[in-house]
Amino acid sequence: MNIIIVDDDQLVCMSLKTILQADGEIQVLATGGTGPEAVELYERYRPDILLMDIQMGGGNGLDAGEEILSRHPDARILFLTTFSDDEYIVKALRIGAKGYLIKQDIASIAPALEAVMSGQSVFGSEIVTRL
Amino acid sequence: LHLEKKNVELMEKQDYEVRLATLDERNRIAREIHDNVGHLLTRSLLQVSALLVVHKQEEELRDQLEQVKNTLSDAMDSVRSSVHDLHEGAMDLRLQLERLIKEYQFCPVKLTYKAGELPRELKYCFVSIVKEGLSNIARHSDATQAEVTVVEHPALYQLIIRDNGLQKDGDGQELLDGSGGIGLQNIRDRVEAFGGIFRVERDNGFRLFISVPAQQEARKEKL
Amino acid sequence: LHLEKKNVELMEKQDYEVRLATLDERNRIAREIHDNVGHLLTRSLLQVSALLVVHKQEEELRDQLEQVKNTLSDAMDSVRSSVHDLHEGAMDLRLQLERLIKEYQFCPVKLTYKAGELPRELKYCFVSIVKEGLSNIARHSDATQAEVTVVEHPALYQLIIRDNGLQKDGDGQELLDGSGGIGLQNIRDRVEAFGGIFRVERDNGFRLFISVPAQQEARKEKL
Ligand SMILES: Nc1ncnc2c1ncn2[C@@H]1O[C@H](COP(=O)(O)OP(=O)(O)OP(=O)(O)O)[C@@H](O)[C@H]1O
Ligand SMILES: Nc1ncnc2c1ncn2[C@@H]1O[C@H](COP(=O)(O)OP(=O)(O)OP(=O)(O)O)[C@@H](O)[C@H]1O
Ligand SMILES: [K+]
Ligand SMILES: [Mg+2]
Ligand SMILES: [Mg+2]
Ligand SMILES: [Mg+2]
Repeated sequence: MNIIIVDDDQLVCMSLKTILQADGEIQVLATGGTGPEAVELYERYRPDILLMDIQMGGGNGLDAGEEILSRHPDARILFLTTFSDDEYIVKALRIGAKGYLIKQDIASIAPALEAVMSGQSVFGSEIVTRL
Repeated sequence: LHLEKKNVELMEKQDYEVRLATLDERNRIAREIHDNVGHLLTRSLLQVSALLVVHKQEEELRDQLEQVKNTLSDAMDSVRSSVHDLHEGAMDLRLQLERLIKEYQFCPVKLTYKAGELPRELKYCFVSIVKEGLSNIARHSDATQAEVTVVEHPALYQLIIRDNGLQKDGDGQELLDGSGGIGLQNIRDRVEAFGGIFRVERDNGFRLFISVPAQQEARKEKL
Repeated sequence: LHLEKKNVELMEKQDYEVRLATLDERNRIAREIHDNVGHLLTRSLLQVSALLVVHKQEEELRDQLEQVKNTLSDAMDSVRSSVHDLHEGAMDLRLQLERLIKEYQFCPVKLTYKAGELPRELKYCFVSIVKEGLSNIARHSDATQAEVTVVEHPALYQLIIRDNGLQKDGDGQELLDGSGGIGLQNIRDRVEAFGGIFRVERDNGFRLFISVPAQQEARKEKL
């Protein structure tokens, strides 16, 4: 599965990349640090899934997510957040994202990506079948 | 006499301002810790996890990294729970109601608050209900005076919102057939989710009676 | 006269109490965070430092551990600065004014803020004055627009509050004979305590001009 990671913290991007590529199932095509970069990288690589930080300096991830979804309604976007009480989570779901992940719950990231590939949604550590 | 009254007012205001300042400060710090420390802890957790992946064959190093990771997870839990506590304490029902009333400009509202600390969920519920109640008064009545009462009884909490106005619009039918809107229906739903009772009365003004059993409410808290 | 003096005292006390409450709350949280999160952060820092010593020959691992350590140091700094640093800056005047204006519902208020950091005492003084000014506009005028301006000049600070309304009550006499209330008198007393000047103008709306010499104010700070 091919993914792109966008987070304004470079160290978070690199760490996630190392962790996710470990088992050989997942290929990280590129990483970026801003919303506009996310849009650009999505157009260039058309990944299976875009993993994107919600809160980024210089424009949050929601605007980028909305733009991508307006051009590619079936884009699979999963948001990353530090805490489950992030006030933007509800908005993230409303714009048509496949869900969100708590960055700290590292073990749940790979299964979540699998679930999203098979058409399900992910709310934190919960995997939900979309109606 | 005027000045004497002024003094009393000033003192009440002082009380209010002091509590407000305390809560603001608490919220400010909570937000800062939450955002900044939370972010850095998350980053370090990911860094250590990445190291774990790379060095998964080196048993000793791996064990030590696991330990660091556990410490960081605990720190993260600690951030979450202290921030949570801060938020929890930050919701002072009486203060929130005082603020709503102070900012309400349609008519004077008298607040009677005779309750200790309410469960968190219920506090948020009561605040929403009061908001809707006051907004209804401004929109639908010509009241010159309103009253909000919160009372704690041994086995239940009560919230009453009343005004002394006449209905400006409609003929009351909209209350029976639900054509009025969803404000009151929302109140009913919320109250019933707490196993409580909601009643509307019209007679020299509009009255909303809400009572929520303390027991039921505790059950809800566990969810 | 006695009561009037008492009012001024009360107001000064209020400012003081508010600051005290803020500091108390900050200290309480500081202690809590320090004891909980700080402890865990310190432990993880020690764990990583120990790993660094053991693996000092392995360049790549060492670099990565250094990075983790830097993140943890930053987190520790962040905890510390959230709770300490702010002794002076705690009160952000512009922010406070923005909030007052946001919560003000009577009419739109334009804020012009062209000043750096004001001395602490003066910030509290300006906030109180703006509160009274806005409350007067809501009570005594039919203004549709108001403006609050804070400007720092080389030797003085200026605060101007103006509106575009007509006076709803009274005929202006109450301003001359002081029968109106004590709001404006309180402003005058506060401003004069800073060696400043307070002037009221009425002409297409009501205007309050306050200027406080930077010098004088500094003298006051030392008390
Ligand atoms: N304080 C009040 N005085 C007089 N009539 C009221 C009062 N509160 C509500 N009503 C009547 O009850 C009706 C239902 O109120 P409800 O809050 O459910 O709907 P609404 O306010 O009309 O619309 P919304 O969905 O925006 O709340 C109102 O339309 C109004 O006719
Ligand atoms: N923005 C304004 N527009 C028109 N008139 C005003 C305005 N502000 C004050 N006044 C007039 O000046 C008088 C004095 O104001 P002051 O704040 O001292 O007293 P007050 O508001 O009447 O009572 P309080 O003691 O509660 O402040 C008011 O009574 C009012 O007549
Ligand atoms: K705040
Ligand atoms: Mg971010
Ligand atoms: Mg309504
Ligand atoms: Mg006044």
